[in-house]
Amino acid sequence: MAELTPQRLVASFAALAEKMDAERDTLCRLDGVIGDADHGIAMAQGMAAASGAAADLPEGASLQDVFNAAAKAFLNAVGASSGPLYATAFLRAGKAAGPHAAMPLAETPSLIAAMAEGIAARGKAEPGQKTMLDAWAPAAEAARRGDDLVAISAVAHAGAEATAEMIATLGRAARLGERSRGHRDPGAVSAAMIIAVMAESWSRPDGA
Amino acid sequence: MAELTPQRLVASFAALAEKMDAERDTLCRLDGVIGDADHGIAMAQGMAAASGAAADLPEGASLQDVFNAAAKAFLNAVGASSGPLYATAFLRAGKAAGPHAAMPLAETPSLIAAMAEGIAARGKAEPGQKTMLDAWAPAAEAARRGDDLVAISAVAHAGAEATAEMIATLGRAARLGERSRGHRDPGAVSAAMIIAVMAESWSRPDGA
Amino acid sequence: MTLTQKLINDGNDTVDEMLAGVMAAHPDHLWRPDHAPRAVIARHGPREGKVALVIGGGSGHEPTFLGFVGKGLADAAAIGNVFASPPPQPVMDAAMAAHGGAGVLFMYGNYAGDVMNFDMAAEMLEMEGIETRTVLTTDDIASAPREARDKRRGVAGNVFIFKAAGAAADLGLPLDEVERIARHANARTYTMGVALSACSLPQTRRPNFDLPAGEMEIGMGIHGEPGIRREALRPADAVTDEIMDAILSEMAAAPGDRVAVLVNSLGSTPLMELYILHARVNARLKAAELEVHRTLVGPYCTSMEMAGASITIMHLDDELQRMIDHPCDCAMFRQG
Amino acid sequence: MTLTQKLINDGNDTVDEMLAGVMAAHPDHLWRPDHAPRAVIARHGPREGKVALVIGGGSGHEPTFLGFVGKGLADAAAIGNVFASPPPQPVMDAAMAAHGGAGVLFMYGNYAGDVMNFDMAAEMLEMEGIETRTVLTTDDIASAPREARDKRRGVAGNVFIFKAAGAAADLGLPLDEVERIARHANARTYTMGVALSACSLPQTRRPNFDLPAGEMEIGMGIHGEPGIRREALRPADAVTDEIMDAILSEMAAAPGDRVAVLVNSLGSTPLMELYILHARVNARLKAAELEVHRTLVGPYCTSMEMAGASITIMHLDDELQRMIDHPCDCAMFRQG
Ligand SMILES: Nc1ncnc2c1ncn2[C@@H]1O[C@H](COP(=O)(O)OP(=O)(O)O)[C@@H](O)[C@H]1O
Ligand SMILES: Nc1ncnc2c1ncn2[C@@H]1O[C@H](COP(=O)(O)OP(=O)(O)O)[C@@H](O)[C@H]1O
Ligand SMILES: [Mg+2]
Ligand SMILES: [Mg+2]
Ligand SMILES: [Mg+2]
Ligand SMILES: [Mg+2]
Repeated sequence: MAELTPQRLVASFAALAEKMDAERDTLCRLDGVIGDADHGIAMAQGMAAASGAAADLPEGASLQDVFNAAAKAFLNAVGASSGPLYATAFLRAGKAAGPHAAMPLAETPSLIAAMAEGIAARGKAEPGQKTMLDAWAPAAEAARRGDDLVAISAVAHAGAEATAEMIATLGRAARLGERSRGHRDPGAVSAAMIIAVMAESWSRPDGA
Repeated sequence: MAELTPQRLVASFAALAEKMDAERDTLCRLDGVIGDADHGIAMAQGMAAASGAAADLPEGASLQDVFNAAAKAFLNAVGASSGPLYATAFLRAGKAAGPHAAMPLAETPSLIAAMAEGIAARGKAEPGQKTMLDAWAPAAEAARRGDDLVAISAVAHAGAEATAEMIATLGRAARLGERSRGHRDPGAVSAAMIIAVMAESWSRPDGA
Repeated sequence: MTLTQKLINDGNDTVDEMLAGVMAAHPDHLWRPDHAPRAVIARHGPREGKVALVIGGGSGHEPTFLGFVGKGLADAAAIGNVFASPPPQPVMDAAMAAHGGAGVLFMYGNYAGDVMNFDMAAEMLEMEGIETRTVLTTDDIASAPREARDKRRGVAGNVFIFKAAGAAADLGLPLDEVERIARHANARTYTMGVALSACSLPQTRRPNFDLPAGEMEIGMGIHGEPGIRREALRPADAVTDEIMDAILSEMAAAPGDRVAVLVNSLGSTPLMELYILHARVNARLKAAELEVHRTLVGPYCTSMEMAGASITIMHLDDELQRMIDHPCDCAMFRQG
Repeated sequence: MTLTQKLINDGNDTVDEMLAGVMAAHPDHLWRPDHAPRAVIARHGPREGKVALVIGGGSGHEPTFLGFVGKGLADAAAIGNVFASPPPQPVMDAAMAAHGGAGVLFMYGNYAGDVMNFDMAAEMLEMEGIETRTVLTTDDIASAPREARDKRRGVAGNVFIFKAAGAAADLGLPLDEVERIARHANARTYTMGVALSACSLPQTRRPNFDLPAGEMEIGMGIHGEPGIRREALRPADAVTDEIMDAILSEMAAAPGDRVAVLVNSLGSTPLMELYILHARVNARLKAAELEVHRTLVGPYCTSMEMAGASITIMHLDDELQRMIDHPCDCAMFRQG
């Protein structure tokens, strides 16, 4: 049976770091329209730090160790809004994965749900407020419904796209009111990207 | 015999103010290349003040009174390099014209010579240093030779054009060295314009 | 697209290199714990029995925040990346280095990121037995309606609000009192700004937003967050009048009341323009029969090289006047 | 062509409106004689028997010149139009209001226009029986070779040079001595700058010169006068090194010598970048085994909204150190 191992999770973080680096300027531009133009920088820096810390763990680290190291490194590298949100997300995923050396791939949707819970707990946002939760919450719901990673990722993507129609009531964009409409939330867009990378990384049975 | 009267001199200053206002941006651009981009502003402001002060003089003012009032007003409105130079020029022209109510037009070239002397005395420049003196000095020489106003104006224009080939050794542009070559000196260009306006204004026998 | 002209090295190193320069320039005012390079501590501020005032936030607003660390003002600041809240760690480091057993007051602008990070730090400090309070600044009247004051952003009014709290702490008042005065100061401080050009992050050197020449944005935030309206650039007096109308109407002061004034550059707007604005601000205050007790003009809370300015009015009472008059000695702000 | 974004009213009124704002903001520091709106006098500076230090020049460099009028520094300043020397009249007005029977020292940057106007004023003052001396500042080492020091421009080093002379006058030294110290201070002060973008005059709102994005001009003057070389924009450390190489080579200090440092913004370059430059300046001074006695970082001598910075090093000796340490209290610069 295909499994998520700590090595494989480390590779997932490397893929996340690569993706965020590639999308840095796109995310900054999105944030520039309704926020302060730095979301791409925060995500690229945070994931690079997370990936580095995960890779630096000694032999024998558990899945939870990997998530915890990533959480701490992301938070300390970034701060901002993304820092506490993703740090909490990773800590919750680590708790869900537990101090184990493997987890069946089929169970990995529970990690997505755990991350979403962490983000909701830390940010106290409600769906519909035009934040990253609008990608994470539907993804978590799909996960709890038993959807597979591909379907979860599609739902997250749709959630991010839907933020374009929302009026922000939380975060920097909240002061924009009507003017926030018509633009996707950068945090939701990066969230969909993250979920897509995880889905891709945890779908291949061979773990390559 | 056609004469330069105080009224006519007041009209000359009005024409000078109009010309400098029209050429303000051209002169600023020239000064921008090798100086601080304000020569057009100084000349427009200075001539406007000179013209206003000349026009405000009471009935019965002499030619010298007009020049003196123009000198003081130009200086106080402008400062800069142009202020002392043109103030001294006007004071010298006033001395040359004397406390009289008229001067034969045929003698007005002596006013140009007097102004050039004032500029040379105040600025202590030598011809060839790429300053307004490179228009004023040849004009004064032509005046002393007995050339008419049209010829004097042509010589001033040629002098201003020739500054393009000079390396500045005085004024703001002096620090440029070789890099000042290829650009006309703004003060020389405005000087040629001033001499042209005076020549035109003092050439028409009807004084219109 | 052309990159913004900046005198920097690697765009990712700007904050650390800046801090190195600040520490080299102001060794008599500031120090950093060895293990905490993003916590800046006042050399002569913290002391036993005194409430510690700890401020902080993203970089790029200098002299806010680190310039206001010093005797009589803030005891320490936690320094974030450009336009990014500091993580909890430097906030904790700053608090630990500054606290003198009488509790810690956190003060910073009301931004989601800052709230999350400072709150995490506060929770951890609580576990260490250190009592903390938090007062968010919300002086930007353009960022939410009057009824939703607690949703507003904190901007240049920080200077006066921090100053009042710093004075209270320096006078030895207990945590409850320092917190009360901080809230009181925030409630009576009103700011509104206008942006004339964009800033850009050192990492990208691309304009944070698009503001065509000939236009301005009224109410823009200090991170380039959109304001309330974009329109053709108007003369300084007209812009000042719009801002002063909004402030005076909300402030509702009585003739004879005293105020403190800050005319602040958002970055590249020079002193010449600030004083032109100030001439009008002063005329408007006179016309409203208000007494100007103190005036600051200059770059106090910036957005890197953004062009624009903000006007802050603090509505004084006897207590706030005493706090505003209290001396302070910081690397970038001194009084008395 | 697009016009520069400025918060002004009529472009011809900027200097008078700025002065109105300055006077409104700083009534405890500054006053103007009723008949002389372009002469700014220190409220607590001039006094009987003291040499009067009178500075001045064009506007657009704020806080230079008017910001340095105050007790312990300049007694008065004559204010010109933007980038234009004041005419003789305000220079005379400033001198008459400031002089205390011990003579007047004029100090200003070495520019043809200023020399002509101040000299005219000096001649007229002589006729009134007031003795004057003149010391031109020539600290811009990029503006002429070492052998032609007296042809160089005066730029940001003014701050230190004026400060030294102001201290000498405040200490009650006679005119000869104040003049000597002023010359000595000027001879030991070295500045070089770099411009990254143009400023523009308020009357035209058009860039004073053309500097394409991606390029910089080393040695540019504070009125946008061309410098010594235009080239691709380089990292902050490389730019600093070029400037420090030039200064250190000309200064020829011995290990252990003391210096004062000013890292100055030409306008829109923010504190973040200045401190990044300063980190390198400080490292270079350390490497040369020089002792930094005093450091200033900020906008001290600007060209409106020009982007760029300059570095000034004053090579101290015991006398200059005493003068630089002397307290001063100006509207825009305070020490001690
Ligand atoms: N309370 C919150 N809950 C969930 N997401 C939030 C919250 N506040 C902000 N966000 C998300 O954070 C994103 C911005 O992140 P980032 O740009 O990195 O931080 P900052 O706003 O501090 O600059 C927003 O697009 C939004 O999706
Ligand atoms: N010593 C001098 N003698 C004659 N002309 C001079 C002298 N110094 C400067 N000029 C002239 O002044 C012009 C610049 O005038 P302006 O721009 O009004 O003053 P500023 O140089 O003070 O900005 C130069 O182009 C030059 O022709
Ligand atoms: Mg952001
Ligand atoms: Mg000029
Ligand atoms: Mg941010
Ligand atoms: Mg000039």
